Amino acid sequence: MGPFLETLIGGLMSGMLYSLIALGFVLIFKASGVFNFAQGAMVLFAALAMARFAEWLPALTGLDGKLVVNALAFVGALAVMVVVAWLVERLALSRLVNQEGITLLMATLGIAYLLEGAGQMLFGNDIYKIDIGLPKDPMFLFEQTFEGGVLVSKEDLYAALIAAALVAGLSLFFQKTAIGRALRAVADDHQAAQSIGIPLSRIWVIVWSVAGFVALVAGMIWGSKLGVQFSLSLVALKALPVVILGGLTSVPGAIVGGLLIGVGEKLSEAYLGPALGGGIEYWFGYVLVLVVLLVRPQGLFGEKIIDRV
Amino acid sequence: MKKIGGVVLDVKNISLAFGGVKALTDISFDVREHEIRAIIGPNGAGKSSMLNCINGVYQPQQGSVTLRGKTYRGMSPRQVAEMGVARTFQNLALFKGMSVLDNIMTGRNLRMRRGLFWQALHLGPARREETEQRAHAERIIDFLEIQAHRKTPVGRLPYGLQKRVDLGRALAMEPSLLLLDEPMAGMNVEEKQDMCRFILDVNDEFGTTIVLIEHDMGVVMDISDRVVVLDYGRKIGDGAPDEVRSSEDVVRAYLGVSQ
Amino acid sequence: MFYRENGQFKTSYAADSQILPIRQDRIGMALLLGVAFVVVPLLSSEYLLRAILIPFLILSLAALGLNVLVGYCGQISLGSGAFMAVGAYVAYNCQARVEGMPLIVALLAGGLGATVLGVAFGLPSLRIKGLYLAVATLAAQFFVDWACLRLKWVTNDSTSGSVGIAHLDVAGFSVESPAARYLLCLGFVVVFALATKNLVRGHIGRSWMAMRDMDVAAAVIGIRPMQAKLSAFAVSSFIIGVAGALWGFVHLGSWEPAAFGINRSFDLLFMVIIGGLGSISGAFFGAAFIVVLPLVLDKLPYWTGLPMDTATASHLALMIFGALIVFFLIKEPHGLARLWATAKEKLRLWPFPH
Amino acid sequence: MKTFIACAALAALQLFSPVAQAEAAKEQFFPLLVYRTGPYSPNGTPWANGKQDYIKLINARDGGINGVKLSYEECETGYATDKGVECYERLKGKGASLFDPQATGITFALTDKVPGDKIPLITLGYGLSASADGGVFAWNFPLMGSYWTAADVLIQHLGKKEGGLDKLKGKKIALVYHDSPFGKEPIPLLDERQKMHGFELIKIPVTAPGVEQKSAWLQVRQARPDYVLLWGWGVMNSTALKEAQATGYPREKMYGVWWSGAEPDVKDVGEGAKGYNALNLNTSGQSPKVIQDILKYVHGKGQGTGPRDEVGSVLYTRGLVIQALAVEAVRRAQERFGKGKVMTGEQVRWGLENLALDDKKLGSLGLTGVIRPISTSCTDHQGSTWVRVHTWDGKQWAFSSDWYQADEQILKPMVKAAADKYAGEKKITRRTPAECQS
Repeated sequence: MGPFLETLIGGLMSGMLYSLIALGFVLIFKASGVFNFAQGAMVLFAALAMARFAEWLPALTGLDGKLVVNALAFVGALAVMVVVAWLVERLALSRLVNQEGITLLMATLGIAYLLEGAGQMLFGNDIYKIDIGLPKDPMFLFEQTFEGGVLVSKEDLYAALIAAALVAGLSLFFQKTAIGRALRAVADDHQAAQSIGIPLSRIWVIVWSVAGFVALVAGMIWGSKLGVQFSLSLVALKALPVVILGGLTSVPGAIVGGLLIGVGEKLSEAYLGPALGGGIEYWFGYVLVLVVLLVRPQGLFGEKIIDRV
Repeated sequence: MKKIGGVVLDVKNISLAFGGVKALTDISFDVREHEIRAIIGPNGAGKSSMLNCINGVYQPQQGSVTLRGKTYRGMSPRQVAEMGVARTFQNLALFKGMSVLDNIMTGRNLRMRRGLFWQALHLGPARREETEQRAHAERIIDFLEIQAHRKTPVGRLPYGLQKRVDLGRALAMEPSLLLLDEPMAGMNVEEKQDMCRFILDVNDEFGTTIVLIEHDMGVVMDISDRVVVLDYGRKIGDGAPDEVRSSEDVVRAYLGVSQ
Repeated sequence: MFYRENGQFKTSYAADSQILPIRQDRIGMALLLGVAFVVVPLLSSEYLLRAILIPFLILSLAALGLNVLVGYCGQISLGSGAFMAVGAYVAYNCQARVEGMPLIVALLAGGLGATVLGVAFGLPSLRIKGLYLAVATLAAQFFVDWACLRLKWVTNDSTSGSVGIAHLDVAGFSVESPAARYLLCLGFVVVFALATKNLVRGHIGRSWMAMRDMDVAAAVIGIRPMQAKLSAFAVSSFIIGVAGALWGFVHLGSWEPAAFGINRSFDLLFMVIIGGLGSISGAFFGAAFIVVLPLVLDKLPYWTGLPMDTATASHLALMIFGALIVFFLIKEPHGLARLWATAKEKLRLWPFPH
Repeated sequence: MKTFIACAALAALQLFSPVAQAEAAKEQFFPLLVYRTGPYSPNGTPWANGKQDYIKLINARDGGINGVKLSYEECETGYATDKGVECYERLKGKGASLFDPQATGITFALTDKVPGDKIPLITLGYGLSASADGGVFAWNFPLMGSYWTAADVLIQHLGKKEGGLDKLKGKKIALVYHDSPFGKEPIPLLDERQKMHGFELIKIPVTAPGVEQKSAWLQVRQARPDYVLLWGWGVMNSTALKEAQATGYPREKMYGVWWSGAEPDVKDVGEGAKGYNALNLNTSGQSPKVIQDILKYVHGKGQGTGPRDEVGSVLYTRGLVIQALAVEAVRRAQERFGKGKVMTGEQVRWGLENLALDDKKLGSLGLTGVIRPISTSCTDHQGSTWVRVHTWDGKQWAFSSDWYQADEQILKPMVKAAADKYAGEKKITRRTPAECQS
């Protein structure tokens, strides 16, 4: 029982992070119909920016105090991501309107390479540290109930809480605020959006900035867990099945999908893994998605597709 | 004057719904050999859905379709096609990436049987088959007077011609029953006249039975033998053009609106 | 001026439907093949053959296969790397376990192996469409990566999980020398390119394109979605599988699953899209672009003359690579093949455009 | 568009013309396959810098080898096999006389190519364990140690801690390994040792590059092994340490291979990695003479490849040692084939097969204490493995054991068997002593 709970909780917590990254995908897809493979590169880029700013700031300004420095570094990195968003819209998206989905997807892969190269060139390609003071040591619950107790990594717990808060915040933002509704309007119908007098280009810049923000938070969390270096860009691959499982266009889908896959892969690894020789969480998410899609081709929360002729 | 034969297609109590939305409610009508049967009605009356039920694209929840004595519900489009039903589409459903010739050749696919192997070699049987079917496709191209555009990708053709190719693709199947979904939508007068001519020719040269959805009342009244009127997925009129024209409901529901 | 079709009239449908209707094109193709088969092996350096031409040929073959699926049948696949891997490992097992298995047979067997997997992962395409399918195909990618590492019999119980092959020979002739390896690949490429061309201009090809352009209409005409899609998956993965086998046998000689990772899949998709969806020549243009460009970019420090350390150079290369991809997708979404076609159109009228 | 094509064409010319300036100018050319980018760059970079700095040192301090200047060119592989092959083909054409692929995958691919090209491969401390057998692997040189010797030494060390190998009976040892040929290599030897000593070996694979290890470490926590052997590279190592901390596994009980015990692996874990142990083939720190010379002759003149404080770090020194051995092989070859000449691949191989670095020689190279004496032969391409365990105290690495040596009794037969299997598959016939002299 103890081990099971541990795995379950561990899964939920990593799942929350998947949801966070998945959210980035969903936002962009809803608003611009682009399936953004660059999300992972954005995570790397943002994390690198923040880590390095946090390193440079004290050196340049003589500031100290972890909170201040981190806060400033965060803001700085956010600014960078907004610029990135603007450039992406200016240089790529605006020139690719109403291209095939696959073309757009490939374009974002190109953007991904661009960001990975630029990121490492500007900020270096060593391992860097983001220290937002997440506690590293675990805590143990129900030690009297189970022997050894149920281990919960405090770091993951806080990380999951941050992620959850952000996810909740963004969902609210999209449901309640005017700009949020506007963004949804674009998602549903571009003409409609323009008719309410919102220039598409600005919408896209905003959405990509929001995605950049999500990437930054994700990067910050993963960065403080793993250290900031190239491999961060690979976490996007973990989020892909989440997006699809939830159904490309659904924010709740991203959340539920994330948790499902997080828990699923950890449990499968722990209980099926040994039998199959281990390492199965590498593909579990994708195979799960494949199976679900066979039953619901539009994912769990996606809109049903009807062919009209 | 051509002679109308017995019933070929008999549609009984068809009901179709998407989720909660009712597209068709309890529709019944029949089509006779050689006749031109028009289906009219305002937008969203369920005309296209009706055709989709006939050729197996949609599966109606209730009712049945009887084609030449064979009753079916939930047959695959392929099976219907094999029974000699062809169809054109309201909002052009041509294969944009392909040339006019290829589009029409797809209409012959049902008749082409050579497998991957021979195809890959493109020798002997495969080659022979290709040329035979090509000859047939060419006849249709001549009939529709689009020889000049054989090799052009359909995407580049003017709208009117695309409609013709759409018809050509259907004719290539040598259908005994041809479903036309607004073949003249968005055409200018000359184009419409051409299209009418083709439809009539098909009808009496090849003896093809035709079911036709059309908005232009003038055309409908001129060329169709009998008319079904749909409104909000229900049948509100059925009969010869003049009867229909004079029917209260129809006038209220449809003609009144449009004229 | 010299590129004209005046006076070349087609008197039979057969003549009209041949692959290269214009005489000048036929001559050009003949010359090209002549150079490829005779001049190149004689003149080019070992580096050119081993490090550029052989990878180029093999990857064009793979791209050709992927183009059947993506370009002609409109089914996006991100799992090509997996199909290459299966091809390579099946071929390897045939060679390692069956005494005296001829090389060509082993390679083709690799293709068949990939076909089986391809059809299996093609089945979902009957229900799943577009991006959903694309991500679903990643399941193949990751699962195969894993299986090749994990299942001992796949690697014939090699302790490290890496496999290699003994020296190659075809019907007694050794294909060890770069030139021989090159010719082997070239042979495969030419044969498959021709076969594919024949398929796509026949009714099977038309059924693929019909599915791609308007699947409902295709069904109404009587094309079986299942048959069309699965045949596309089968043909595509067969070719990709053979390419994978060649990659392992002829190019690497010894490999581990990482050689067929997800980046390989992405690269192939790039080749197909930048080269031109739904065109045979596109596969070659695309492969050339993706294979040669990075090598060219590696040379940046030299011919910019700027002193640049390796890291900066390769980061810059990566950036330019990405930028160029975006650039091409913007400038010519239909790919280099279309660029080439339009160039020919112009040439056809030159110098009298009216 | 046009301009792009123009550039491409221009570059193509550059590209397709095989350059051979190396031989032309009387220089010994060293190709350097490196990865300064990608997931493994934090570890690849100091390694590459060490190699380059040593070449610069030899030129600056000694004016080359008996007057033969050393030249080099780097090629970025990004740890990818196909890129590595391309680099090999490219640099081969420039008169390369030996390669250090710096990656297990690339080593496998090149192992098939080098016999044809007659260029030796140095794979110091990595590559194919079986390739220590020079009779079959005529061109591979896993100098100083392979993964088998590493695993062997680790078990010896654990035995010592327990007070005798027999005490390992009934103990649980978990192997957390990089799921690739690199990570799988040690398994056969560990299985062997397991049979001998009756401990329980738990194998836990981690998918490359190793950023996802939560479930791996939950398994560790549930299995509660007495020791964890860490067989990682790059980001996998630091992640493993962090997950160990997050799941409360004591770092003192973790032992890494010599590729899992460098600064980049523990740097950003800091205190969290305190007590973690790993093998090390060489010293770290700036005290050795050779390091001092580099600081003086290379960094002192602003010629340094990397940052000054990186000099002498574990992987930097490893790179330096590899390059030093390469240089010595050339020097040895010159003694036979003519001083002051540029050596070919075959001649360098002879040098590698006749290395005899005793304490005196090492002293003259300033390598005293950095490595133990090493001598190779035509049949033994490895020389004996001398290795120590060092421990991270939260700030730096410090040696925590005496020198170990791998147990030949166990290794010899395994190497022989594996080599013969390989020879069988590849249809290779063992070299006769006669061939050794050529």
